[in-house]
Amino acid sequence: MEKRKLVTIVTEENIEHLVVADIKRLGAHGYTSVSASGEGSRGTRRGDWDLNKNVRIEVVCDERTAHAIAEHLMKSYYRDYAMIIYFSDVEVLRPEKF
Amino acid sequence: MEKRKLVTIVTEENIEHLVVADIKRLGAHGYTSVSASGEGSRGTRRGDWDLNKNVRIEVVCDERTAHAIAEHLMKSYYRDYAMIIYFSDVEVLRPEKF
Amino acid sequence: MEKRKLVTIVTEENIEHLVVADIKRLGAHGYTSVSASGEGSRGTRRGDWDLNKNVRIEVVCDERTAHAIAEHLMKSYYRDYAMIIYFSDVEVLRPEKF
Amino acid sequence: MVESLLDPVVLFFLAGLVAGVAKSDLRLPESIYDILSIYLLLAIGMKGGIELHESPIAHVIAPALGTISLGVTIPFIAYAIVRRLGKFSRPDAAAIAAHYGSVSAVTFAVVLSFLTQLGVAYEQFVTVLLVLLEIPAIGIGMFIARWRAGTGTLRVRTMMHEVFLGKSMYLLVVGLVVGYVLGPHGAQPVKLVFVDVFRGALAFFLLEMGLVASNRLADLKRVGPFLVAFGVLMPILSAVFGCLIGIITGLSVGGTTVLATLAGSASYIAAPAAMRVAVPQANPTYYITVSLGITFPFNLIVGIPLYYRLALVLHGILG
Amino acid sequence: MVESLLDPVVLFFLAGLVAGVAKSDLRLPESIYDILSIYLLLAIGMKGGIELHESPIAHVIAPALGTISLGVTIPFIAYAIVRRLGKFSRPDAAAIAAHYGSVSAVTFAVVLSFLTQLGVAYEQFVTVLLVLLEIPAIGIGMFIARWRAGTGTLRVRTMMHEVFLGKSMYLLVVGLVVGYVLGPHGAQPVKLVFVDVFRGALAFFLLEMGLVASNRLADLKRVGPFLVAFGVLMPILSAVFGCLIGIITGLSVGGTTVLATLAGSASYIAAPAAMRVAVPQANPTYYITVSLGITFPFNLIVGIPLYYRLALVLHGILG
Amino acid sequence: MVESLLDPVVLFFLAGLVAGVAKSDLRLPESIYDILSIYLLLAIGMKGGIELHESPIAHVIAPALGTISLGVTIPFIAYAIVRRLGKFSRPDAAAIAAHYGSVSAVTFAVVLSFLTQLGVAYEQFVTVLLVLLEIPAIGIGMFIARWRAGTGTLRVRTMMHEVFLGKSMYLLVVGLVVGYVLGPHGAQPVKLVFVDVFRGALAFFLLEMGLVASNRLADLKRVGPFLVAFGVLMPILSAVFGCLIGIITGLSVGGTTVLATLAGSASYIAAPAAMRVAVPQANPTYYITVSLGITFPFNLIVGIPLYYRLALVLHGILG
Ligand SMILES: Nc1ncnc2c1ncn2[C@@H]1O[C@H](COP(=O)(O)O)[C@@H](O)[C@H]1O
Ligand SMILES: Nc1ncnc2c1ncn2[C@@H]1O[C@H](COP(=O)(O)O)[C@@H](O)[C@H]1O
Ligand SMILES: Nc1ncnc2c1ncn2[C@@H]1O[C@H](COP(=O)(O)O)[C@@H](O)[C@H]1O
Ligand code: NA
Ligand code: NA
Ligand code: NA
Repeated sequence: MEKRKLVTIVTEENIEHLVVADIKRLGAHGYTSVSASGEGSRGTRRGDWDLNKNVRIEVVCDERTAHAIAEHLMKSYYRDYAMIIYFSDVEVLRPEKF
Repeated sequence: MEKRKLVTIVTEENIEHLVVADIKRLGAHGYTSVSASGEGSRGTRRGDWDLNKNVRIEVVCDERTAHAIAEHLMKSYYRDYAMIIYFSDVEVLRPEKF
Repeated sequence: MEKRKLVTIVTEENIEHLVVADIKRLGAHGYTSVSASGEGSRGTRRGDWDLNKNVRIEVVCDERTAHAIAEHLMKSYYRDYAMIIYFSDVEVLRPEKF
Repeated sequence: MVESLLDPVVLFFLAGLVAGVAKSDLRLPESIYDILSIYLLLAIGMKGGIELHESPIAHVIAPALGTISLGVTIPFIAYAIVRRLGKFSRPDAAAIAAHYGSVSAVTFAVVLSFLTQLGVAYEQFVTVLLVLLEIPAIGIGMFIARWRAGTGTLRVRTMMHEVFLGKSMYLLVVGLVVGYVLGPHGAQPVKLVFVDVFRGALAFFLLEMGLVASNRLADLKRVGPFLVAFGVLMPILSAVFGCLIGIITGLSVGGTTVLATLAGSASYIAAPAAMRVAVPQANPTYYITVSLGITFPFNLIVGIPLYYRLALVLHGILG
Repeated sequence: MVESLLDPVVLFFLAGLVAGVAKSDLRLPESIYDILSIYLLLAIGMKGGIELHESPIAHVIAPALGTISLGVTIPFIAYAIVRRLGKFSRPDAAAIAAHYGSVSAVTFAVVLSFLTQLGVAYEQFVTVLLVLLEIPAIGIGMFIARWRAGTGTLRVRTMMHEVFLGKSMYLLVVGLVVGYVLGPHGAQPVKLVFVDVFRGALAFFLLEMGLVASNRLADLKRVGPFLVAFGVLMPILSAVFGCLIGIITGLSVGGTTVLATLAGSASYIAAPAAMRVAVPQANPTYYITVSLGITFPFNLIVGIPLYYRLALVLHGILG
Repeated sequence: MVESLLDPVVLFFLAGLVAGVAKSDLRLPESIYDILSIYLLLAIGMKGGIELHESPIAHVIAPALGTISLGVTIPFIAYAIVRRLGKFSRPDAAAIAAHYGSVSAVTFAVVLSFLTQLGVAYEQFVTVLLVLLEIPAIGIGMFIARWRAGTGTLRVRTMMHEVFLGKSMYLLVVGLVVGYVLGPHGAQPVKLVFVDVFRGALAFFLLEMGLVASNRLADLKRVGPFLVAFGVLMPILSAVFGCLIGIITGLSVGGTTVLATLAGSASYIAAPAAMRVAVPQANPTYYITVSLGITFPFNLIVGIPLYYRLALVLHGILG
């Protein structure tokens, strides 16, 4: 089993399409997204209304891509949008896939 | 990048408001929650009906807060509610946030 | 706190019942599942239609069970179904449960 | 019983029940459950409010007081039975008692549909009785739990909050107030959605409830024979009380049938949600299985026609 | 064709198709798809059941046998064409064959709406034919897959389960039985929701299906020219068979049009779900793209009016 | 004001508002919001399209030009007020300006319901005005943001995409086109769902919107007194412009009331979504709180009856 990085992004659903496009452009081979709600420094996002929904996006990729994604998202969205990013270590069975 | 703990809690949706209030009181700066279903020692929770829904709550925080949360939740809910808690290591870019 | 493995599986919702049955048969004591959408080598799965939904399944278990699950799922579904599996390390408070 | 089986609403329930028993992994998406349950509570309240608009308030006083007395009495009786005869723990007994003191709004809707089908009239203020019977029992269940089971973790404010601002109570009351303010004329523009569509939506919902209830049946062996019997006999006992109170407070045969059904029904939305938080030590498998897996189907299929006959007979004797 | 374009149901489908082509990231929430698809299947069944109530059962026998023979024959023909002419793998050919033997309930609903709009009568038991045609083809598809492709992983019991208790079959049958038991009179209280609302809900659903189908169009180049041609010609071939069987078994022009449309339609709910589990080696891009991306829109826009003319002409010659 | 409080639609909104204020954790599932918002936009478009079918196109030209001139002017005025008097940053002022130039389709639906209730006629092409007023303001908001705030990150193509293919614009236009093609006769089969059910569904949606709006009230102190005043006075100012343009371009009292309401309404679906992407530096708390938390309730409860009187009076003086 080989090591990869798992990048988890929680952000506003209305920019999901932008974030996903960025992720793919930066070299990720896939992503998984689920609807979420939550609370952070930008207030409560209960998901009960269009502009109030969060999305939780996960990307399994190599370390280099993980950093590229985080850097780009930070630069592009952190200031203006509700967003958090965190990394963890995962192991995968088909390293060529990620 | 700095290290933090990710606390993941899967429990009954009907106590989500109590658990979230506890989490915030114990010092977490945010949380993310998604609807879930599942199965454990307390039977199948298929999410098809009010009292049958699970919720999966994630908190990124420092180790101390993580332990405080886990201890409190264990003491308050483990005996009577469907609930699991697990911890993992994550890295974050803006440590001051968590 | 004791160490366990967290196995995360993202696959097609229409085989969720098969995968869950396998997981339980192989010794896991529980699982948690959430609806998801995503993109991978098998194209975009937007979740807007029966055969187009993903599910994200999480299992906390011991290392041995984790490997048994991964091996079995790989053998049975990887070729024909959209599926990824990855592992991470987690800590749990009630090791007897997992 | 035969007449109830020809009600579309009951047929759909049976279809769901059979589906669930035949193959437990068929499931409707949770959004259907969510939307229909909210719609039905609002619509039940609204229909009641519109009817209340035309009803002289004075008439409601005696039945209302009678209903409240039912709501206060039944939980204590149920508690005593489950605790003494059934030997269940105090929290379990208290939680079950709250369910049988409270009501099922869907069962209420089905009895109205049943009476309408038979052409039997009932008082226009019955929805008020539904609301009055929902609240006290849950409060009393919490009170018993506190008093007898010493579950001191929950503060009174939180408890009140759970009772009075719980989803189902809130939606019923919103509907009732809006319907009352508008009256039949003012409600005309929304009548199609909140009144005419109602029975079809109820039928659809009961398909889902049949599935949900059938999943509960798997737990029947876990709850044991005492609770199974309780789930059938307690409703009958409560319905007898309901009939008597109905007749004493001057309700018609239709109104008496409704009150008997309310008394005999067990909550499976408001009470479980409140009890889960207020009496965490109580095992939810017990109260959910018995109220949703036994009493709910029993009332729909057997109970309602039975209570109607009971009301007829007792009215003949006492009325 | 012009008449079909003025059917609101078809217009909404086109609107969805255009939206999808113009901008593929517009999407309706999955809850709309889930709720409407369940509602439509129930309502199609129910309408059929209510009509069946009034229909002498004897009349249904010949058409039913004819329909079953279609359901048994078409998959073998489709298999042979895709395998021999198209040179597709055995699992792919078997899976595609199951789709074309089976039916699309929504296409069925659209042909009924089309005939109603034109004022053409059809037999009251056509929904029975829908149910009869849905089942065997999927079973035969599984059988071919097993026999020719040696996909031995799935046990027979699981296969039967997928076929007979799959969501769409189950909902159709529940609706049919409930409608039949109730009949027109008993179904009165739920008629508004299950009958009157139907066409509006169908229109709404087709907006969503247009979006879903348009997303499939992106895969057209992946499936190649053979399957594209197959997606248009196979329905026409099957519809000709359907017409002949309809006339032979004594159906009216309307009923013949319905049977032709059923024969010509390809499943995109039941068959894909069953084939995905039963014949995992088959590439779903092939069968989903061809049935949902090509045949479904073709039938809605061009096929149905065409089959109606065909039925008219053949009835003139043979009837 | 009293008349608006007896509209079921407004009553449900108040019920939601009160629920939200009393207990902010009651929430309806997001699927209700999703489904109803999509349905309402389609139905608003469709009703407009059906009516337009019967309307001589020539009549729409003057009011359409007048409406576009409103759509172009109001954002600049709103920008100047928020920027100069309110001292807000350029991106904030540009984003708020876009909201007040654009429209709220639900407020539009409520004014039509209000006029229908009073029996006041209005021109059949008013939905065209809704569509015309939705687009330019958002474009102009983006333009101001670019020009004054130098937010150069977004490409023009993406901006156009957000404006013209945004969910709400797209659904309105689909409804309008389908309704127009079908006309009253062709739309008959779907009229029940898209026309008759509309007001009930709108009432249900407004319960949800009341809850959502009440959650915005928590942010009132964060936006400060200037924006609170702006949220009440800007709609009145715009409504006066709307009245004048309505009278000048020959609209009836009813049509003038509709145009005044459109001018006075602020977008809370299309504009926030577009501004969030196009002007990320603008603080969404400001524009969402003021448009959804203040202007929306104000218009529903006070504004619409006020604009109607205004239209009556100005028609008396100028008409
Ligand atoms: N400490 C945290 N742990 C987990 N999720 C968080 C945390 N902080 C923020 N979030 C999530 O990230 C979203 C955006 O965060 P923020 O930008 O801080 O408002 C929130 O709505 C939450 O869903
Ligand atoms: N081993 C496990 N792995 C993942 N999720 C689990 C596991 N055990 C329990 N869960 C989740 O936690 C919920 C409560 O667990 P329990 O208290 O064991 O019934 C279940 O409904 C599952 O969603
Ligand atoms: N690199 C990745 N990171 C996160 N999720 C992925 C990744 N690749 C695939 N997935 C998810 O796994 C599903 C199946 O993947 P695949 O078999 O590659 O199509 C996709 O639909 C995604 O939801
Ligand atoms: Na009761
Ligand atoms: Na076919
Ligand atoms: Na405006």
